[in-house]
Amino acid sequence: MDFDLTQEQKILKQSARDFLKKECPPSLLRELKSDEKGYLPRMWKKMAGLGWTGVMIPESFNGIGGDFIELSILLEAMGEVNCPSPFFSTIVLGAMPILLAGNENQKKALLPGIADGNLLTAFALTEPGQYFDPVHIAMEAAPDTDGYVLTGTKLFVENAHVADKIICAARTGGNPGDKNGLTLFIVNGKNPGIRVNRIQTLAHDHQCEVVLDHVRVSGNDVLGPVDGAFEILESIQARAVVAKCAELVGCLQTAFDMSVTYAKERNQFNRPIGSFQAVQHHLANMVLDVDGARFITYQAAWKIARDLPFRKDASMCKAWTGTAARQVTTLAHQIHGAIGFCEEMNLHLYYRKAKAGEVFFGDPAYHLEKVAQALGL
Amino acid sequence: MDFDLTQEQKILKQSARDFLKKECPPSLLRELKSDEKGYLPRMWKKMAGLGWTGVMIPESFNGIGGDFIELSILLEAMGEVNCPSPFFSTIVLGAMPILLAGNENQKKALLPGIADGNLLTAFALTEPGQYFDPVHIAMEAAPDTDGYVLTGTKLFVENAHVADKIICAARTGGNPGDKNGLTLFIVNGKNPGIRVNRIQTLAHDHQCEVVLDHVRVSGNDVLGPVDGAFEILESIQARAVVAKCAELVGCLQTAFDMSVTYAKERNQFNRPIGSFQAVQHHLANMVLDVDGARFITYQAAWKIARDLPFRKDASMCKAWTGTAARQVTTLAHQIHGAIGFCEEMNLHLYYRKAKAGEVFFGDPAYHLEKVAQALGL
Amino acid sequence: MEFQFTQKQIDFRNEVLNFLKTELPSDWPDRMKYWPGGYGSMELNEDPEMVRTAIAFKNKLAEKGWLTISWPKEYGGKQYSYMEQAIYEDLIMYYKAPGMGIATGIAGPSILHFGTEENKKDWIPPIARGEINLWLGYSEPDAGSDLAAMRTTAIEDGDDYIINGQKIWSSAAHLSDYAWLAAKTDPDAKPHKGMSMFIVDNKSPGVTIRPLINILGSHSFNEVFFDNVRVPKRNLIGQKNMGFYYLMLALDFERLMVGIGAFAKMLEELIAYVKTAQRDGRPLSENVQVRQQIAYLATRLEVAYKFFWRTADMLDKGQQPSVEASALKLICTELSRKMADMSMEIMGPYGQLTGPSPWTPIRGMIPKGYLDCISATVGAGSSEIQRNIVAQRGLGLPRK
Amino acid sequence: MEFQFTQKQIDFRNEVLNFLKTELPSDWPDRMKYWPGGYGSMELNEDPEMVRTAIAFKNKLAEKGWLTISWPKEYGGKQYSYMEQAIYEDLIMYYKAPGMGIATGIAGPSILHFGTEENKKDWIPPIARGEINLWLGYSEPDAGSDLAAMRTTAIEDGDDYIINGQKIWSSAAHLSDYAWLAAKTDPDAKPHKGMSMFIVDNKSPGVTIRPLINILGSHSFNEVFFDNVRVPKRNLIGQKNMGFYYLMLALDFERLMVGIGAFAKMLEELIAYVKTAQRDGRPLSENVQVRQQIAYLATRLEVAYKFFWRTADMLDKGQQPSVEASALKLICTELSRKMADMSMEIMGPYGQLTGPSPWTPIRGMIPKGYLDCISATVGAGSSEIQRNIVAQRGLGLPRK
Repeated sequence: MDFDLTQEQKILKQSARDFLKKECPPSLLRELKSDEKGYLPRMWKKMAGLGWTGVMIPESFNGIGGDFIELSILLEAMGEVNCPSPFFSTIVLGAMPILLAGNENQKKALLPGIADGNLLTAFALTEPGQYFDPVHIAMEAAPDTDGYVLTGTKLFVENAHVADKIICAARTGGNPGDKNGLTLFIVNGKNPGIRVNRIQTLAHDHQCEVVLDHVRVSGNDVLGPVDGAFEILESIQARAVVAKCAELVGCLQTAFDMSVTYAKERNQFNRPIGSFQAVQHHLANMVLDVDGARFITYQAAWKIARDLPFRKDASMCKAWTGTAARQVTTLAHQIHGAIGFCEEMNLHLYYRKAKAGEVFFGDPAYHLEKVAQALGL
Repeated sequence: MDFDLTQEQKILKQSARDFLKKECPPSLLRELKSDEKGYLPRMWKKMAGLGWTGVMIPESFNGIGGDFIELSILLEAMGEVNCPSPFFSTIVLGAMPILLAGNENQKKALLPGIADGNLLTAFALTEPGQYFDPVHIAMEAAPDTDGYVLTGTKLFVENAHVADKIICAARTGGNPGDKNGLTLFIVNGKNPGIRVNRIQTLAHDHQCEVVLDHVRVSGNDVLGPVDGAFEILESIQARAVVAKCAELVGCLQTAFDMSVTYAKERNQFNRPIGSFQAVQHHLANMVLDVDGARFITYQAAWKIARDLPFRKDASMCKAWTGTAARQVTTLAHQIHGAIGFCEEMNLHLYYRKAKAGEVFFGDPAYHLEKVAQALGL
Repeated sequence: MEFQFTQKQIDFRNEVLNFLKTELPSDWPDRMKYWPGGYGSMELNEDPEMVRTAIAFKNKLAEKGWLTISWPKEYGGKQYSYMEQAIYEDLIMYYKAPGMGIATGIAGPSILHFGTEENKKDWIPPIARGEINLWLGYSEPDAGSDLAAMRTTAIEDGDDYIINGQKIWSSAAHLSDYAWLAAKTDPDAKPHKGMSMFIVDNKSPGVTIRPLINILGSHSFNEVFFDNVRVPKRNLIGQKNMGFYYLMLALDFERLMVGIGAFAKMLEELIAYVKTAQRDGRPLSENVQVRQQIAYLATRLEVAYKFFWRTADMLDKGQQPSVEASALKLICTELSRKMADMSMEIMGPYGQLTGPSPWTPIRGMIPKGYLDCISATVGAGSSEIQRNIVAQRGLGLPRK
Repeated sequence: MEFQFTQKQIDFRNEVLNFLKTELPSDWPDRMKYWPGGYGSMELNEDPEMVRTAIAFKNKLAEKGWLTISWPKEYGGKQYSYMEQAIYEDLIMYYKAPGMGIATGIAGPSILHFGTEENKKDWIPPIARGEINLWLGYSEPDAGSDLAAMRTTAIEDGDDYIINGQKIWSSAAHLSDYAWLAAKTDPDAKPHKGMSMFIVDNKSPGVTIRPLINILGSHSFNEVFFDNVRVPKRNLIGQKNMGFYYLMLALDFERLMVGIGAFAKMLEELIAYVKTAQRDGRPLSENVQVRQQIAYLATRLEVAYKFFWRTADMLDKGQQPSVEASALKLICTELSRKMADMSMEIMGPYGQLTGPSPWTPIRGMIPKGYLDCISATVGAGSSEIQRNIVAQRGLGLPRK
């Protein structure tokens, strides 16, 4: 057992922090909230130059290799500054599904572009009225000569407005509620049958409604087995959840650090507010939440990196970290008082991101239910 | 709106407190925990002499009349000192069901005895494996010439070991889960087919297992309509819950008062522990719980007294007060520290009673579900 | 012991109810973005049509005499009991109607209690007619929870006072005409012995109002700077150096301003929503956890109402509701947070949606509330301060 | 970054596991009434057969060298790493086995670090052989959270110290041979500069041990009175007046003593119970809220384990786990409360049953736990004290 990063991992973390400190002030999230793209292409290029976009991709596909811990370290650093970028939607929700389920042709066609930072992807799962469980997917993928025709609406598709490819889950068989009959498709983001509408969200995170109107997809663009995507979706979901928690760990650490600093500096009643027991106890409770989130997240990331069973860990990780995210950012605001309620302060950006992270791919209650199943209940 | 007791009610409360202060130290609960009867017949006689046993019973049946508010005032006073007595099982769970569902003969036969303090009753509802909802009752009441034969086991029957009459719910029709087919019986407590085993409980409250082995009950001892007891049971349950909350209000008030006193008197780090913000905030949170419990309980009692619809109020009252009971007594222990962990201190007796009250006739989750139903969900 | 209104109160309640239903556009409550307990979007509107509606409505309230419902009859008030004020406040907040303000709710009653005859002549008539609005000039950058740390000074100079300093979190200062200002008139005295209250015209030379945009994106707060602002001495309210005392006693007038009706309205909307919305093909209302959460909120609100009526009852009996009023504030603002948290949980991913869309639940109110509730537990005395008050002033626990 | 044991650690773990399975009666854990985190029934037994089993087992542990697992080899110890101690502690607590004590866990290591050569010669061999038991003489009636308020004095008199005073909450003092006693040797000095540590024979004239029956009905604590008790000077441990310093540093030896394995065991029992028990004719495990509660407890326990291993990791690296160790204590004792609360909720009315009966779930452990968990959050530094430590010592927040 060694809870510390290795020397190499420490260097990666520090270099990521140095880069982001220079390139990405936490306020960038706010500045880009109504931006057409929602990210800075110049910064994205630099990230690609540093090899970040290739972190999970083997060298044979232009990537730099790297494992899930390294991915988590990068995500944590981005979480620390609320970095707005297509990293999560492209690497975690694009490269990873392709690595998990793609055939050799698909990998060759897509991974190098992702690794080079030239190809952006999005992941289309949830449909209107649906919450977290993919079994309820209803979107029809009707068979057609040499392919399928997709029709329906997807929600909460981050960065669909800039995506070159959209990985889309649809139903080739069975009915909503069935595990069988789900299939993943790699859809061209610029297909004329696709209408992308950006939706305003609490976290300014460029989520979209994606309406597919008779979109033809070739049989070559089926990702993984026809009718058999459920298991892959679960696997993607579990990995994505751990990756999101890594981002949240960074987010929470910053909100916590800001609170400690503020508690020491702000005076009321002729003493720092951090000398009041109520504030001290808030901060002590936050320590449990933040440290606990870090430990349990990196344990899950480590298990993924080592190819060990990790589903229960992933759900525990999301249940704990999702709850911690809300508690920590709420207490951070309570400690900051009125000043934190100002738009120009950055704290609320963390509060927003924390909430988005809490519901991403399953809220704590959803993942506790998965933990219960894993415990044999 | 007037949240204060009337002059008459204040006098009742004060006289009840005066009596109990003299006759019933809070430690009596502990002293009687292994007592054969579990109460002091001498004190019971005096209570009857004061008219307490007749509080809900009309004057025509030797009672003193009185309404649900007066009942609640007496119960609150008893709760303040953890008074061990057959009051609840006889008045709330005996006289009240008879008043609600009994025919004139039954009232004449039983109420005067209760009012005079000569007749004790118990109420047998729950069966092994069952939680709170009476629809799951399974005990068979098989029809027989001029009556029924009851066979089965009841649990959590308080004071069955001293009861002259046991009001017992059983099934004359339908299956467990059905609302129809339930019937209430007035069973002679000394019937040779009945075996009463006392069970040890957290709150030292003399609950019993009651095993009925082919117990014959005459048709005259059916209480209320055959097959139609469900509605009466719900009505009894809702009233019993409010009565229990009144008792809990007294219990919580004492635990709270003890904590305030202790926080002012106990010194650590050269100052009263009540000067520490953590302790102050515990106590402030307890104020919400205790005052809230009192307000919502007396509102429900008032509605019962005025014959207004009160089911939702009763469930809200139990949900709030049940939760408050646990929180207040837990915080009281936290404030008292190690000293509260000693058997000879009385605080744990309140902690025990609070827990028993929390689960009595439905825990907070059960009653929140009832509130949801009442809200049309 | 009595848990219902008198016939007179029931009649009054019906009168207010009918008035609100008649005089407000039926969709008014839906167009107001006020989250119960929050301070971030309280009664603020940039839509000119809504502003016009609000002014017209307020004029009618003034005609009815309801703007000054608590005031003595001789000053144009109704001299209604606290219980009636509570009934009025409850309904006004349920309908999110314009009609509660610093001028009629705090400044007016304070002047009537503590003001000089001149003060009354100057300010009572225009306030009673709803002609002027005031903003509350208490908080300063270093005096938030700790009002005694106030630094703004008002120094006598001939017939004037000269005011220097800065106020912050000044709700609606930019939409008001005058400041209801606390300033130190004796800078050397202990804070509670050297403070006075003034009414200061926003248009006075030297007053600069700078917007503070809050995290909902609304301009509700301001920073207000006073740079050698001259205020005529007749604008001093009551006695010099008695301001801290007035300010503390004026808290009584605010005790019922907890927005209780808005909680009831929001809960109703939430219940209506879960009755119709679906989750994964099943009615949301079938979900066990959703049912528990709604019932939990309804129960807490029921108890909060009890604290509300209890406070009115005590005030009417001439009792000082110190624990009770802080407990009322505490239970309401914590409910503001709980309601936002649980609503967000119920909405799941849909709770993220802030803009208009077919998938946005309850007009985007829920994520707005999730932001606004931050202000509930820190504004007007944080939850921590309320707990201190309950413990120290209410239970007599020692300060050290 | 590494989340698994080394091969050596795995082998050691298996060795301990096999030992426990072989040397303890298989129903031992079921017969122990210890609730995780609680102090009310820790390793106490009135059943003479169990006492004999416990003594025999402890002797075997001593033979193995595991009683002194952390000690240097020269003193008969194993000199194992903190991680190995943690592995050992985890399993011992999972099996609720006898084997952790004040003598080997606190007094022994303290003497090895701070004791004189004479101290070592006198006490290390019998402690290492498991021959003598010590009780912890820290708390006094007026010195609970605040150890500096200690009043017991030890005054030099010829070759002796004369001890006067009273200790309280003395766990198992009646079952032990000696006190590990803190007393003031310089009553006029500031507390942390005038305190010393002693070993005092229970049989010394003037020592009176009075039982304190706890709310579980067990005699676990005592009050101990010292009335002119003579203690030879060689029983002073280390330097005079250095006791407070020793006492604080000795905390390091206790950091892993949080009973973590007992939580895992209890959770397993709870899971096994809900898998078989019925509620209203349906398996309890189908209940949505029960599922959430069990999963919540399992998740918190997983995180608590991370804090546990993390603390061992830091100690092995020579780092000072101040925040982390207090956080570990805090998360474990709060989990003790949560586990009791949620278990009681799951059991519903059956949680009331304390005595043996066919309807009593899990041997009546749950209501026992509901009582015992009271001691978890107040014993050995209350949750409030732990939060103070995390905030002040860990985060550097000011005391005033």
